[in-house]
Amino acid sequence: MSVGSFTSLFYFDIGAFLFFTMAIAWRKSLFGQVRLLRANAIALFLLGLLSGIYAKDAALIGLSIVILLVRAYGIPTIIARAIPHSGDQWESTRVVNTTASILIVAAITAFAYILTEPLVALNPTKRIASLPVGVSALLIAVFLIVTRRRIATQLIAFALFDNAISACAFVLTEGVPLVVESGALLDVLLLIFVLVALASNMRSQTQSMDIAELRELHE
Amino acid sequence: MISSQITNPKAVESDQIKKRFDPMGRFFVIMICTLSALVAISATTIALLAITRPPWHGSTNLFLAIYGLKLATDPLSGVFLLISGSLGVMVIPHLYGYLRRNHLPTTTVIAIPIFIFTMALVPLANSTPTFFFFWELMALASVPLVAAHPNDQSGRRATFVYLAMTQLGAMAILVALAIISASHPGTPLAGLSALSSRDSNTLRSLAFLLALIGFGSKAGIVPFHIWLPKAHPQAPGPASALMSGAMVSLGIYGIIRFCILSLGTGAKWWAITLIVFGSITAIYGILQASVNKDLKVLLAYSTAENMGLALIAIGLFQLFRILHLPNLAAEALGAGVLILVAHGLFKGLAFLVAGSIQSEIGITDLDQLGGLAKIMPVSTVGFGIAALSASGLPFGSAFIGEWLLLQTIIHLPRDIGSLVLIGPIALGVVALTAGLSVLTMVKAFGIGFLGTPRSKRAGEAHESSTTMSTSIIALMIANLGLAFDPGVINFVILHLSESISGVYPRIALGSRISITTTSSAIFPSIGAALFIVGAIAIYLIRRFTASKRPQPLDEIRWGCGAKELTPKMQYTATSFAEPLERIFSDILVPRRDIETDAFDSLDLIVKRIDLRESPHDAIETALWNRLARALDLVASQFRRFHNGSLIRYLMLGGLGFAVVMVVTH
Amino acid sequence: MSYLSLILQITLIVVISPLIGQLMIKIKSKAEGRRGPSLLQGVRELGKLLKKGEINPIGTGSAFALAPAIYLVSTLVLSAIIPLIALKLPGSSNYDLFWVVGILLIGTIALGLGGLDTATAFGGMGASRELMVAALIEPSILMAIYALSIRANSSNIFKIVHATLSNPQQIASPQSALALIGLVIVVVAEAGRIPIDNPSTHLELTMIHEAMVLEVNGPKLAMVKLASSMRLVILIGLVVNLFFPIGISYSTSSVGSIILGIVALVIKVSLLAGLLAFVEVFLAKLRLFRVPELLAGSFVFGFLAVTASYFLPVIKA
Amino acid sequence: MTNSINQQLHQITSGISVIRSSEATDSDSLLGRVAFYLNEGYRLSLVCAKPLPQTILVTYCLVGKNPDRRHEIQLEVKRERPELPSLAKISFSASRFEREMADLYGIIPLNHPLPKRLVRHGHWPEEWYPMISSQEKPKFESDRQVGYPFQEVAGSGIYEIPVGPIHAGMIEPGHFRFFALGETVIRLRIRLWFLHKGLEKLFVGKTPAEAITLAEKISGDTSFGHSLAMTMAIEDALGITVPTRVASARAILLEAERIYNHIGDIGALANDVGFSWGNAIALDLKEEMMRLNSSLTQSRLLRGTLGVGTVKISDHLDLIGIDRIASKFEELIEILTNHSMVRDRFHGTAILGVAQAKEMGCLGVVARASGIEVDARIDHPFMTIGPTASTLETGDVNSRFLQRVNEIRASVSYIRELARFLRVEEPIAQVSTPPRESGFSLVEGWRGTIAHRVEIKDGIITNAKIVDPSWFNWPSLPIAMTNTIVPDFPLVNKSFNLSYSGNDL
Repeated sequence: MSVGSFTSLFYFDIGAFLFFTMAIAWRKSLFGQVRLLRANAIALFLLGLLSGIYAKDAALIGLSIVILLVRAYGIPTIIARAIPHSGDQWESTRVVNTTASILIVAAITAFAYILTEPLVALNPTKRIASLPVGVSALLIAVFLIVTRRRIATQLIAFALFDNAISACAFVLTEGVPLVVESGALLDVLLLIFVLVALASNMRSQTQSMDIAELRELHE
Repeated sequence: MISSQITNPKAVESDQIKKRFDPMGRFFVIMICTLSALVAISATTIALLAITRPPWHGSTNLFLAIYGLKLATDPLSGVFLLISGSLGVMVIPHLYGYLRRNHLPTTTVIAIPIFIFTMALVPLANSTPTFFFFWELMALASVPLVAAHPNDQSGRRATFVYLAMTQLGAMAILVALAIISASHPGTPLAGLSALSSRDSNTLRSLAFLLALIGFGSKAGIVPFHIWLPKAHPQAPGPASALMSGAMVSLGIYGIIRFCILSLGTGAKWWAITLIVFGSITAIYGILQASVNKDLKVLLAYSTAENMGLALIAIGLFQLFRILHLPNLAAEALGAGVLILVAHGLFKGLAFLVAGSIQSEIGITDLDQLGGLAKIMPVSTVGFGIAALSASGLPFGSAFIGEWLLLQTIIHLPRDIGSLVLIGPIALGVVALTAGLSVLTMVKAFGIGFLGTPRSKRAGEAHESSTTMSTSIIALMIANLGLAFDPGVINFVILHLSESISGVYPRIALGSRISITTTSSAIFPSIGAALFIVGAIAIYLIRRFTASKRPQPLDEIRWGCGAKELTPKMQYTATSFAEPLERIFSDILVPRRDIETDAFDSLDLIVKRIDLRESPHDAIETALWNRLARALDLVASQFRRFHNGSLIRYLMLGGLGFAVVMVVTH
Repeated sequence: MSYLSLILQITLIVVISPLIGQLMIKIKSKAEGRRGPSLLQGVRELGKLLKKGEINPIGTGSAFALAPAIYLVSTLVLSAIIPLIALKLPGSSNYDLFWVVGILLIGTIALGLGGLDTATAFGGMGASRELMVAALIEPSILMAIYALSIRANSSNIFKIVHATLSNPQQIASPQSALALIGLVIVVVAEAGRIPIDNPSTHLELTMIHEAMVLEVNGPKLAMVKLASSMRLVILIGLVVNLFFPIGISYSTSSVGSIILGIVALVIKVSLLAGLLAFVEVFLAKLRLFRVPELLAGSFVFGFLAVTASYFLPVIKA
Repeated sequence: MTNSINQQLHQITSGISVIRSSEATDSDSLLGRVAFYLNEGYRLSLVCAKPLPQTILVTYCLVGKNPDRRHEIQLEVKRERPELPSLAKISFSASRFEREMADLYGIIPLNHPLPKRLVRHGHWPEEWYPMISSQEKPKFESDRQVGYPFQEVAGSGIYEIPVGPIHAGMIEPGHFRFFALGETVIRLRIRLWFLHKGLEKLFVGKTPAEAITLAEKISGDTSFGHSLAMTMAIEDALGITVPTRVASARAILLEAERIYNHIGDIGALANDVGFSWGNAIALDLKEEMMRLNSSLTQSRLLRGTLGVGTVKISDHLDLIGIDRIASKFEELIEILTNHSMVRDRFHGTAILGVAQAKEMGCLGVVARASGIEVDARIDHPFMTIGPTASTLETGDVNSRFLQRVNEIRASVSYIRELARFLRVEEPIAQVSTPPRESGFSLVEGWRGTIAHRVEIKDGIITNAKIVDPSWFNWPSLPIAMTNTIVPDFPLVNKSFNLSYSGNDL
């Protein structure tokens, strides 16, 4: 694989990664969000795979396959369980409305460029140039955690946050040490289990997780 | 002399009758107009000389005992003198017609020539005291223009707000000037440039901010814009035209002269501050314009929008100077100047038409106008051209300036780091502004001039007098001239840019406008020619096929089977604004109140519904009213020290001025 | 020869646009399991309208009378100033993309003013909605132009297409992809297709474009209908040539290359139009106040395209 | 005057009985009597008038559920000065019946808060009342334009959108006047009754068989519902009890009508949000259902099947066909409910609150979508088994859509249950109680509860009153539209899908 085509593919893939992240901020259907999370994780997997093939690093390829299994299959499947299958599967209420969310996401991206400028300037390689994309995915995930009310979306945002960290790692280095990565994975899994338990607990206590839903009506 | 804010129709009616029978003396009006014309013509002449000839300066000790009166010309002052002078010349016939038809307080009428005179002197001032003297004089001369309806509550309030903002601005300018001249006593303004960079940065930054506030309040920069929508509906049409087209631009002159040239290159954040304020002003101004339904208020907000755009251009100019990109800087300055020149022409035209409507109908509320196209054809075409220009569309005079601004933005160099983000952000602002101004102008033109009259008085109106139409036609020609051949002011851009940046901009202005290094070009005449060819083709086809069709019929409009459509069934200006109010509700914070008188508790059998929609300025409500209340609280402690008289305020201002002068000397 | 190709280009657009419009209807019908009208139905309808006598609604003025003509002329002008079949047309060095957008808006405005001039609720309502969409599209469309012009260092539309053609690898970049998505949304909105507007509805209260022209009849309606379908074809043609200018004629000197340009354009436009129609089947119309969400989305795509163009290094293969 | 209340038990079908009672009262105690029954949980389902030589006899039909109770209050007003006290204070629906009677019979409701004309056309002569005058038809001046006095919304910036009576779509005449501010509807006013057919008068003088056929034309899409209601009213008057087999066949056909209309509505809802694919599927299904109807009754619209005490139905009920339709229908619903754009248009649009719906006396799908349990199949049954009851709470377009979905599902399983009664062999219909002067019936048509009341003398109908559920539901549409946006109106209107023809008799 030539440098040019590797970089081009790498950019595309990380662009797709960012696209799916942003689309989660847009989408209202919770199952749709989970699907986007899967797509996001697949983009992450491809990021690792590409780097692995380019660097001819078998460990990296192996790591990306682990990512595919855990992040694209495992975690989304668990999160999907937290969504009430019979009740409301839509995220109608948001602290920030959709249009504003979209524009804020754009602002976050711009901010990520400013934030990472000194880092990129330190080592201006072509791959590092896409660091802002990873950082903006990170910030978007934080934004989602802060502004979303549904537990499921918060879980998704959390998983997204984790994916973004990995993406940044792929951009910055040739891949993270396997141990660190697996440790992080376990952490996240643990947390998600806790949150799922919390969510189902909450659901049983209060029938509706989204009481303020009626406010949307006069829009 | 009727303001749109008067709600009692009977009062309006009797006022109308009184106005018709109580015109001002012919001799007096002729005298005033001649005087104004003389001032305007000489201002224009001096402007042309100032731009093309080498700088001139002179001084006299006649007026100000301490420093003497110092005057000078350079291309920058020439540009602004040209804007006010040429607009003044074109406005005079309308002024004559307006004064012949409407009764105004004598002070207001006398203030007009003085106002034009002082506007001409401000850019000519060559020392800080001289400048401040003329600036204050201009501010004071403009107050009686706003106070044209002293008996009306909203008129008094407008005058008060205008006076307050003017004096607030003047105070800020005073301190800024004091700081500037303290470090360089006696230096002429034209020579101040780049001298100040050795001064302390904190002090310079303070001076920059104060000057920005002071001049920004004159230019209607948000949040200091609140006087614009209040003062303009009060002032007579021609005076509004001058205030909006020329005086407001002098605020930008002040920013260029002091914030950029006198204070030296400055820090990057200065430039960013200018761009941010410009962006906020442009978007907030056009948003308010798009939701307001009074024609003059709408135009006033649109003035703020245009000043915001000009400020963006000036901010880019400053930024490029700091980044040592003289060519781009020259382009940005050229864009800013073109925006200001075009704004003077189209806003002057729009306000003159609004003045004609004010004079002939007495209402400027769009929801009570309509159908003027059939009864006021000249004014309608005039407003159409003004609206086309204000929308920033091809074939309008503002397009060139906005296009140059966009070109400046998209040719940002790649190697300036995160600053490059200014490009997409500024472009987004300019684009949103352009889009909304299209909507605003279509609303103003479509609701106000097309369709059928929404009120009896609008239906009974006539075209304004020939003299008034003369001004409108002159400005129409000027606008079209600038739109199709901006080459007429090419020399302005060239001289200005050479005198400020020392380089010629790469803009080639002519009937073909291009940026020489980038192969971006537009050619309005070719576009117009294509339109004409297309129109002829369609006309010919229609003529050719007409014989094959049945004769055209006149039929009533589609009313879904109902026989008549009433004027209430046409769209209103408030309605046009409503979707935007919804979309931008976070910024505009709309207020609506529905009162229902129902027979039962569930509103099933309703006897009466009343809706009250109150457009308001969210910034005014949130910021200034709160500030005013807080001040009021403080002021109540000191109430016995002053009685609110104008003279005492001015005396205080003068005292402060004298103190600062003595201290800094 | 270059004037001939200009005339060819305009004629081509006039001729194919009713067919393309009908093709979209046909594809939609087929996808829904209906047979759909013949491809020539659009032409027949235009012919029928042209034969009809005009009805002048009482109370309307010259704005109403002129609006359809200005709309059509602006569209004809559009078809003369963008590179559809050839890279060199008379005056092509003056055709800036911002200018093109302005011409597009002039047509919209003319129709909006015509709607307001009818002094009916529908005319005004349609005008208000159309202009609201137009005003909110403006940032997206200019941002997409910005992204494209960085590539060519010029906003001249012919130069942009030329730059793409001479360096096709640039297309395969995230910034191009983002700009493309943004522009496609813009095209859908500008042409009044689902999910923004439903061109096939007859419910006067939900219409945008059709409400504006409710009073327009006879030959004038033919003008509006023709111009609307031309605008769709022009916009689609513009997008395909900005991103996939394959087949466009480099010069206007050879007849063969012009014919190739024509064939390529027809194929490309039919494909994209067909794709749009097919996707439409699975979409519903957005609630009016959700439209800004979509347009904000397209703005963000343009914004990201611009930032990506600045920050991602240029890749040269 | 003292009220003497007669009470009796009556059988509709073998095994199903109702308690009916009646009383006569005077204008002083009318308000009190009606208020008493309303407090008892009855609702006003029908008010009719009958001109007699000296007086006009006004009958208020109140119905209660659990058990099925029907009570009639009768009041005589003088021919020369017809007046009665308005019940507007206690019943919104009464206020509208009063306006109708004022227009058609000239009975003046005293103290009515809104005594505007309702049914009356602007060009009818002043003193001419179509239901009363025995004189010749007056000459109508077709050119006389009398605008309907809509209550305007005051305030600057409001504009009016006049829509109808001629619409772009092929629907019946109705004028909608929107008082709007931009896209927001401040108030909607509806003017219906553009085509007064004089239908109630047409029934007079008909034989029962003719009346049943005529009733099919009351509202084309409710052919079976209305003719069943007419049949049952006649049977009620004649004291006829029908066997369970006939009743179950009737119930099946009623559900068949419900299914094809609801499917059509669901498709139309999809179409109104621009989702034409959904509509295409629904139209396909509707066609299939109508063919099934045709195989059952020789009529796609289920016409010509009913007679007094009988019903004509094919022996073979195609349950497999119904199952096929049901499974295809589930696929359609899967598509529609998972489509985020469709969901966005439906969800939260035009909410009809429970309190308002209740006060207006809403019926059928509209009422049940707003959480009101009202269903004649359960409250006033004519079949021993009823369908599963279901209501939703929100009252928006989405719940009216889902309510239709749920009802189709319930109908399908109800038909399966009913099918076994078809094979029950029983004697033919018989006269079980002595014939009376009047008959009254309540039938849950697909829109809601249809009420018919007939009077029969010597085998000839002497008076008829028809109340389509749309009569009660029309006023709720403007209430739901308040503060909704203008472009959502077609969708909202379709979610109510009220009958013009059934309303404008």
